[in-house]
Amino acid sequence: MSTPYAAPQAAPAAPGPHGGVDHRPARPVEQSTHLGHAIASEWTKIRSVRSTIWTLAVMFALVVGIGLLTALALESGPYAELPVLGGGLFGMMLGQLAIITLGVLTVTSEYSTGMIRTTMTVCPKRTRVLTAKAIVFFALTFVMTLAATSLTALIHSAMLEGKPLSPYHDLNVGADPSQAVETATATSQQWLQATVGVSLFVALLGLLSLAVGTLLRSTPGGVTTMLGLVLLPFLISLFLMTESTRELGDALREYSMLNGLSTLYHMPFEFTEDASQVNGWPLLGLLAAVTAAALIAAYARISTRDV
Amino acid sequence: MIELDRLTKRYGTTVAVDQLTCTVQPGVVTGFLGPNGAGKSTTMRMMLGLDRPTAGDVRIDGEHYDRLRDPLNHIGALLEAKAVHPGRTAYNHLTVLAQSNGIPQKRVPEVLDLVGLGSVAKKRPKGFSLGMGQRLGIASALLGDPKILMFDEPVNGLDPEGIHWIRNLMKYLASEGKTVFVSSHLMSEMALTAEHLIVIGRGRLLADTSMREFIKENSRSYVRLRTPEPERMRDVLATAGLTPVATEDGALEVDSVESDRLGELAAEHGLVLHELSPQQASLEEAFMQLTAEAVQYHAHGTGKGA
Amino acid sequence: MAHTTQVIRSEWTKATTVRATLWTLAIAFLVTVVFGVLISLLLNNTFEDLPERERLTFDPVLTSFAGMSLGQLAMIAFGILLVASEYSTGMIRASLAAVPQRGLFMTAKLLVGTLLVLVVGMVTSFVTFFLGQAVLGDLSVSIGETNVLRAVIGGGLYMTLIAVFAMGITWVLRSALLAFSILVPLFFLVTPILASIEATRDVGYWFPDQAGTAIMSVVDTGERPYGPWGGLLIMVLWTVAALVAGYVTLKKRDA
Amino acid sequence: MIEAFGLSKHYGAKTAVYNLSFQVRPGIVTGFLGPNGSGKSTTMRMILGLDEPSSGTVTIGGTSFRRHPNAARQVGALLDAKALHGGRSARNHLLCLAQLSGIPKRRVDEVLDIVGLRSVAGKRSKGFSLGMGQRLGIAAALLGDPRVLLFDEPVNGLDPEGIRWVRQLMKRLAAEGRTVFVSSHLMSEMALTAEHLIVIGRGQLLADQSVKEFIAANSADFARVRTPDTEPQLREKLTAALAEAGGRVDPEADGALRISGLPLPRISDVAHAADIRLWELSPHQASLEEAYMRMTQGAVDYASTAVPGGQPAGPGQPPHGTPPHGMPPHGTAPYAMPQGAPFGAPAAPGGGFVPQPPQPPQTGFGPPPQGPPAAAPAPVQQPTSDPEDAR
Repeated sequence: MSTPYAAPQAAPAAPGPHGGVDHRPARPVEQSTHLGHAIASEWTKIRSVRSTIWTLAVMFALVVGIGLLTALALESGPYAELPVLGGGLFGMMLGQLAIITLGVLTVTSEYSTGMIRTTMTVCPKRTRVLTAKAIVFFALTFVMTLAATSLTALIHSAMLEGKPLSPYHDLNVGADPSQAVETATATSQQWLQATVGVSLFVALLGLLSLAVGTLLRSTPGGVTTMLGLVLLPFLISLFLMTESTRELGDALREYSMLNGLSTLYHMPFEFTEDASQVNGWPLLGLLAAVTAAALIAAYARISTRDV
Repeated sequence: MIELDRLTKRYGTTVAVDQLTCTVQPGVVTGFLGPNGAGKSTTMRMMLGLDRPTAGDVRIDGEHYDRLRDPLNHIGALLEAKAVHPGRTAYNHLTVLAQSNGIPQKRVPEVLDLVGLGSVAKKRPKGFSLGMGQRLGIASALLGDPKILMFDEPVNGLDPEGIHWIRNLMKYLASEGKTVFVSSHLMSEMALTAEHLIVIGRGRLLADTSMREFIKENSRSYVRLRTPEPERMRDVLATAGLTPVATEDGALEVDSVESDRLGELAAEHGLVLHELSPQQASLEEAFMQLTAEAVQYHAHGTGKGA
Repeated sequence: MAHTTQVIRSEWTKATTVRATLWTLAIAFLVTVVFGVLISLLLNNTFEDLPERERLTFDPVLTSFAGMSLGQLAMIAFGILLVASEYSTGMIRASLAAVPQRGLFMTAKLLVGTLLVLVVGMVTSFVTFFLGQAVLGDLSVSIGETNVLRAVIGGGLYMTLIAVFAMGITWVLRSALLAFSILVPLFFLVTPILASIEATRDVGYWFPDQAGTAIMSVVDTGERPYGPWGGLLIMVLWTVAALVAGYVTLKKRDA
Repeated sequence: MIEAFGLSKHYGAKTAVYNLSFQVRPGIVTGFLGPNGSGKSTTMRMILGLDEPSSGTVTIGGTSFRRHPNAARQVGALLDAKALHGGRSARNHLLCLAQLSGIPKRRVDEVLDIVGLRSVAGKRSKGFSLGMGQRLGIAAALLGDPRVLLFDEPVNGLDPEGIRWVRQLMKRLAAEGRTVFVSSHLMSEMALTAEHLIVIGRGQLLADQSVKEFIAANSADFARVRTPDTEPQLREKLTAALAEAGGRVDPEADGALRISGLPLPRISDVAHAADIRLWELSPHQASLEEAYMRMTQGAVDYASTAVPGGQPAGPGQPPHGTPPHGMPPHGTAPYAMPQGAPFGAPAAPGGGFVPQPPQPPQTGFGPPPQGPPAAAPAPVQQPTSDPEDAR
């Protein structure tokens, strides 16, 4: 070609330590891979990026920190204004935003960086990759939120249990705290919902975000959609207070994600007289169903669309 | 003209550019070479006032960059292809830059046509390929019709047609008396484009010389001979005090001699020549020689195991 | 000076040739007006149901501005995008190569950005006021009444300042994602919560958005330690501080 | 072995790739060339199962990519250097890919060594230069020790040392019996690396042949001859003698002659017979670039305006002086070769390369520069530039 004289460099470089085919390092040949490989891979992916660690740390700090502040504020009052473990809600309202962001980012960062092409060329079984992502993400966020909610619940129960119930909760009791007959306690059902229930709820919300991220492939798009999904029904319901629209407003409020979370803390938006009837599990089930539907759509999307 | 005077940049304890002193002259294409991590980009960024020198000075036509009023009329630079808002059309992108430097609006369609983007002027660069982005970058460098042009890896992403075009463009700009400063890793490209070379390694100046000199000094040059009577040729050469080396394909290679003299020798002795070609090493080879120990990320000589 | 006008003109083109920025302004306008009208409508219909205390302190002007709490998010988005897009796209290098005087560059961008949000903010404020009052019917006030004009102009200023504050913060953070994830929760969740919880109210009142809101109310509830102009001044101070920090970052750091 | 059969891809109404059939064989480096927008990337993506072909099939070792039980052990690919998360360290990036295909962890350090990134393995790739990113991408491609390798613009961003390394790496991989498929815009690199070429333009196959054949079919060789400077009349004499012998003689700027249509020994004989001494007689092969440019002219999407005073983009400008020796010679062929363009039809508006007559200078909005700086523009068409003729 054009540089015929480039003789010196035309000679191949000195053969390296491993010269040819035969010197390939002997190692067990694995014919095919399975989900376990993909899970290991996704675990490496998620833990090797600082933003994951930061986001989870922020979530943890928000939940526990705000939980502690709430407990301090509540402790100073004469009565137990909220269910004993209910104060965890405020931290988790913010904390869930971190999980949503993380859920969206887990998928969309692959698209925005181009990593997805590398991943898909290494493992063309796209559904397997998505499954592994979902499993790893769900497990990680569940464990992290469970740690945060449990710690918060312990703090609250230690600081607030035994406070007299507010007289407003029981009209028979006078204004004098000392006359209150009932003190605040947390039932085992309340414990279960405020820890495991809330953690499942938030981890599912994260999983939903992951599915939405897969569908939209855009970080701002995914986060905005999820924020809208979480906040808008409740906000809109506030504007539907007129007679004609009140029913719709109530339904929106009742089924809003914020109410789902709130109910698990035994503080549903619709005040009920009988606290024992408050049950967060149905709304959690609803979220699980929505998440499952979104995941199915995500599977369909990822396996048919060009990367 | 770009003058660097003991230009230095440190990031913490690492010295990216170390006391670099040199001048880029107008009228020729000056190539700027160095291995990865040699400090080329940092140097170019300091020239444009994007990074601040830790010490030393760089002047554009005698002025500090940030003293230039309308700098695009003095110096145009292509630093990276996609320094563009993906949502702003190519036309508007150039308009923004033109307005900031008081360049007439009609110049915008002119440069767009010049780089071959006229047909996509109203499209948003979101969908541009790397090559198109590069062309847009080149268009913005040419916008102010500056006397000094700086290109960092201009052929990146361009297709062969584009590569050919930018090569001729740079030569033309230099022939118009402009200062053209080009960095590239592609030695074969550089060899076709640049006349003068500035080579740095580990932030220091390694060479500031003409292309010809550079190749001559850093590699072997020889003449290749081919003749039906190689034995007699050897004798003739030996008598003249020259030692030819035979190559596998039957040619003779003679070091450190001009082809002119060999032609005369052959004619004198009535020798028929089937080839008499002066050979020079490639720029790549010369560059390798010079920068051998200034390379940072040394790959292993083998792709084995692979 | 000719040079300055050139740079301003260039920044003007920059701001007006990207759809995202224009959209955020349009959204700020729409959201504020629509929500303001809706809430006014709602209150007009349910006024009789309100508790006595709330009826007595009813502020028709502030009510018509209710949509601003959402609309301001779009204004913040505008401020962030205007600045952060320079960094995320790499355009900052082209810009600084064209205008190496960084102070001038920032000033021009700031002027253009401020002008745009001021105009949109004022228009939004007046439109939402008049539409809101129209809907409020008997409860409405006219622009001529005491403090009302001040509140309406204040609404425009508030929207302007919140966007400029966001610009300043973004010059420091140099990333849209960072700026969004700090400013949006801050103004959408943290300060409203702080200002509505008894224990933290005194702290919450000193945040820029909470302080700035004071200018938009006609009825002084006496809860705050400063008056309407005092509140606006606090917000201006925050904004100036953010801009100074932004300028120092721009000046000091390599692009 | 990669086999494409009748491969097509449409995006809406736009056809990116049309009815493409080819084979990439093991044991040699196969270059994949084409102008921007010719469908190279789309083809690569279809080979790798990232895009689904609209019709046709493409298989690797007889199986379509997405059906491979463990694709990474079969196929390694470098698509673009920065297709990775910037916040992850190089080692972790490779580790997660290794785990995904069940490759032992120590292989990660092996490939890091091979590409020379061991020392920065723990650093986040965000701070990597393009060249380092490229090395990391190559490391990922080598991870599974695959039999088939695809590289898209592998030398992008690499420094000269890295370029040379990649070149040798690819040759070695091919020598080991692997299938190596490389796309690149850098003709000089390709000429040094590839043995076989697949050229596409506007989504269709233009050529599938060895580099040697490709150059031979698409360009002309010539000889460069210099006579003693001291005796100018010898030059005239030689010109006449060679013309008589059937050669085509063009003067070069430094006083040398460019002769096409005669083999070197014949030139030597003619000179000898005419009693002319030669100071230089060098063979010049046309470059791959030149051959490529002639073949693909019709298929270029974003053609630049002619360089002012220079020539329309295309090979064949007279040198501005003595070119450094041994650079790809300035082709004898002008650009607007009708037969060079497989898509003879006039280019679509906004698209295709349209042969352009020399244009008035266009840079600068001041007074137009005085005339072209270099030699007069070459005629747009030269009758003798037919490749067969020149041979």
